[in-house]
Amino acid sequence: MKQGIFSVLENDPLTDSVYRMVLSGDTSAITAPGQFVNIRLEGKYLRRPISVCDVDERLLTLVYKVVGAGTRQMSQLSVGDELDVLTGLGNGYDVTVAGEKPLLLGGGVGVPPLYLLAKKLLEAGKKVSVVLGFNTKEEVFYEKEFEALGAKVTVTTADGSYGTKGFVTDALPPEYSYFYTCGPEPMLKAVYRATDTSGQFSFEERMGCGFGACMGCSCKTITGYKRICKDGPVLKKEEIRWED
Amino acid sequence: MKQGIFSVLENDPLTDSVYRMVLSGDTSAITAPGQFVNIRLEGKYLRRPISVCDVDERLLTLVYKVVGAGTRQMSQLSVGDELDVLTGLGNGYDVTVAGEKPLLLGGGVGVPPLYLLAKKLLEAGKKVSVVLGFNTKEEVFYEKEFEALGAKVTVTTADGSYGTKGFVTDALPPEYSYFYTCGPEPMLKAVYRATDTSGQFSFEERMGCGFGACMGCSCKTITGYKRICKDGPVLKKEEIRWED
Amino acid sequence: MGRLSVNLCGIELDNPVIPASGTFGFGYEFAELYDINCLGTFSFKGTTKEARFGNPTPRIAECTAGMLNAVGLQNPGVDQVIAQELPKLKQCFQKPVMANVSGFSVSDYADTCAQLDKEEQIGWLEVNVSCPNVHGGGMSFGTDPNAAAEVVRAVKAVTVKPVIVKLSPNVTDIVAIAKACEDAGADGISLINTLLGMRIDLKSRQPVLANKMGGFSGPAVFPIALRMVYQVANAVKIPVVGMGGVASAEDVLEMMLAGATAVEIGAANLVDPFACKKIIEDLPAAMDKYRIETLNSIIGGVKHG
Amino acid sequence: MGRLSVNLCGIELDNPVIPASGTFGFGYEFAELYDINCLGTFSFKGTTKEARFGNPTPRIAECTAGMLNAVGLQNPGVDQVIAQELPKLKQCFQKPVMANVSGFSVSDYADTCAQLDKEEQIGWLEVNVSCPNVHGGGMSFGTDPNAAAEVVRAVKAVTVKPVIVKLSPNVTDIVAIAKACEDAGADGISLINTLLGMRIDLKSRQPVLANKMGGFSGPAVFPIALRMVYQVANAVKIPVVGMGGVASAEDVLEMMLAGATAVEIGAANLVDPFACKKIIEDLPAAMDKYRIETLNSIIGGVKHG
Repeated sequence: MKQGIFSVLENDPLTDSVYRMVLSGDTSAITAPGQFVNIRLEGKYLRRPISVCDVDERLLTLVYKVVGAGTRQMSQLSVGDELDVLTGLGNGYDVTVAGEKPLLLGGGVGVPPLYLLAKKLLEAGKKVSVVLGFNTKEEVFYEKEFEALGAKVTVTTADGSYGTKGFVTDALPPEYSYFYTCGPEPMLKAVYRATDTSGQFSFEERMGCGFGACMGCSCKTITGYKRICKDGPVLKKEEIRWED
Repeated sequence: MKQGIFSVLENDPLTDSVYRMVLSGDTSAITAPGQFVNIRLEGKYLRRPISVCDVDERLLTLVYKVVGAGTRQMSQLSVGDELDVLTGLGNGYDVTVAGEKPLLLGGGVGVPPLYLLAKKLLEAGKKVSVVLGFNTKEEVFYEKEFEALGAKVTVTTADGSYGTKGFVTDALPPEYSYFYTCGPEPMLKAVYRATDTSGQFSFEERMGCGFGACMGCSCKTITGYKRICKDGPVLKKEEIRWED
Repeated sequence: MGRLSVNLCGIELDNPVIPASGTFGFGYEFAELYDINCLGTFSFKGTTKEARFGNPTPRIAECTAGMLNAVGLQNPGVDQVIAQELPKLKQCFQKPVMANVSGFSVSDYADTCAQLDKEEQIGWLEVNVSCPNVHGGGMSFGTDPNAAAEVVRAVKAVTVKPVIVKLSPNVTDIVAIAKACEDAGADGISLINTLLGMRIDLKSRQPVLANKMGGFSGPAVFPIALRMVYQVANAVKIPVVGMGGVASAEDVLEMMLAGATAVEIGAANLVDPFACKKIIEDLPAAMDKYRIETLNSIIGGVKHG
Repeated sequence: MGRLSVNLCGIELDNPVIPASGTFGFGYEFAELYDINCLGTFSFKGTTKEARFGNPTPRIAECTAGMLNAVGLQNPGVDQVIAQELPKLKQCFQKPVMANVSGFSVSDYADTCAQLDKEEQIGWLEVNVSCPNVHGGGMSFGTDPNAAAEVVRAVKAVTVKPVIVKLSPNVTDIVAIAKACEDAGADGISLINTLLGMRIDLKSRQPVLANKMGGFSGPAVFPIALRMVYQVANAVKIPVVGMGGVASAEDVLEMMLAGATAVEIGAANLVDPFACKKIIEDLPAAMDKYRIETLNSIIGGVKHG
């Protein structure tokens, strides 16, 4: 983990409520796809955790959805504004167990962290399939970006207005070596039931600190209590214990 | 009273700790010298009351001293920044009773409201004498500005490093028709004792609202309880009751 | 009944927004700024049997997201309020107003309330047993269920208008006090009054307030206020008026979900004199956003997991 | 004795800055970021006799200038703390640490404290009779002077190290509780624990916290905390550890003027992991600004008008 000041290079809408922000600063603490950053916003007490969509030596890309006052405030930031950001939070996805044909399943605002993951897997020579699920055509984002990486991309919409009608679980490829997923909890549960390989799930929870100090985001797993922010947000399929 | 958005046109230091800010906005509620404005600052709960130094149809000039976190924040505002300001607060000085040779006595940060007062009295054809008191040479400001208006200006410094050594009461002219004063309370008390005409005193007090609603800044006078923010800040010599 | 209207102890309010006592004077300062008849009602400056100057100054201290006040019930006394303030108020406010009353003895409360009860402009009597800024009275009645109940019984015996008891948050068990007031005949409960707080000036090393301690209000106290409104509303059958740090239409909605029939707004008036007007204007859009048809329908509507 | 040093119950601290229990884990997360030996000490995660998961999530809610938490004393239990956490802590922290203990019965408190008292790494026992987030224990001991005193007596009977009792602000008369603890043999008082608060989510119309209510902390509570520290420090002879919303070196000075011998810092660690380090570094300049020679000299130094 590092604390750093980042400046906003871009901050533009991808859909009605989803924005893409590019920040410049010290990204050296970010070591794995699926990690997140925690952003301090003027006038807000708690930081806002946002998953890393992409990163290089200098630039950090975040794709976030406006869901409340904090993310609305983020969406109003201008180029040149500075942000206090904690980087390198969370365990992230383990890419070493992907096998040859990993499957990535993202729903809505769970799509962004899969981008850096797809990139890393493709760099490692894997054959990557991605299924991106949205409610409706207007909400679709990042289909082209995944394709440009070289992944095989399927889009599903719940209302059938674009791509395959249904949920991500309605578009599973016949064969995959392993899976990675991120999205709302009902989707994660559906993926848990619909998949027949092992895989990794990224979870969301209201956090206090984001770095393991406050126990605000604990959950129970097969292997004991875990802090979503520090021991997660990625849990392996085998350790998940669903609370009804 | 009006609430308006003002933008910063200038904000520059006059001394180590005294700044001059020129704001542009709707100044129509400001009707008398000695009134004040109440400024909302980002992250501060209560507004900051600042006396009006000068005003015209469009521009408002404030001269303020950095004494705490709020005024420090004001001093860091940049040209183009916008402020939420309540204008036209307080009774202000009554210029109709000045006689022909009014005397203006200002101490330190009590100097600014006398500027607009001097201007109004000179416009009305009065012969205006001004005594400005400071601790030391480095703290002196606005001597030239009062002279440029056409007032007869005497400066005193407590340590004698500039002008007359001593306090404003050590430099009273032999003759004056009436007086107006603003400054720290010990100075006001000294002026009260040293003067032999009637006069008007501008008082300072910690305020809640600044417009008479909260009774936060009440004082006792010969003529009953007064709210410094609404019935003051200017009180006539005859109504003052000093709390020891 | 309009979309925003609620019924407070038998009197319909056009909307639930009520400027709180001590932040709205007797209404004139605000009537110069906007037509205050847009308000549900307002609670006028705390009135006592005799005139009071209150505490020495400084009476105000800045805090993070709030302020301390130690005004100490400055008011012209009930006779003057009736003779001078109510006729003046009639010129700018035509709705029933809420009379806020404090006292230093049970008979003080009863006498003052009996006088105000006869005034036709007055709709409700808000009995303040919770002022933290006066000694030997005020809050001491509001920290003990028996003392609070005694005040309520004495006031109810000499009045016909609805009596709303304003409670202090500076207690271990606010529910016990609210219930004691209900049992004693109170028609409503309003809460919270200010929390007792303090600041020290680092330069002078003295308390900022001449009175040392004062009442803390502002957005900082909202979560504490909301919790107490929720607890009390779930324990009594009489209407609850919620207050404490409310500064937006969303805050009003949250207070009403917690159980408030109406909502008082205090400190916000002091930093933005148009606060109540703006909140009333913002309510319909906020209701649309959260799919609320009528305010009346959401009172106490918080879902229990 | 250094310029920043103070003596807390017979143990000298290099400075009065103490991360508060529940915001600093067992120190490792922060030891990855900076050398935590710069701290006066820290109070480790509240420990109970048995392991606890705590409350369901969400456990955290955002507020203006603060937050609610309803963690509910998640901890591995005292045996694990001694077997696993203390040896790990030894690697990164060489000063005496403050052990924070909670319980659900008087004997719980005594048993857990007796075990921890034997560990040489531990300098003080901070007995938490004020957790608002657990039922049938915690805060119920801290809202009644007799119950609090009973816990203190039981702990003192089985321990030799200084016992500091952490008090709840959710009471009518915190002075009475502090005095009862002093009379029962407590060596120090720490206050305030969190204020009970609540938030409701307007979209779901449910409490934000799964536990409905939670403990409110952050800069919003500072004036309330300062007032209580002042009241308690003026009523007891034992040292007082002040906490509640402290977020800067100036806040530390204000707490010490009010009567605090040392100052705990809680929520600030969660929003800025370097908060305590920065505050320690900022103290000398803040002392210069306010002409403070040594921190020890200003404890309780507020002037009385």
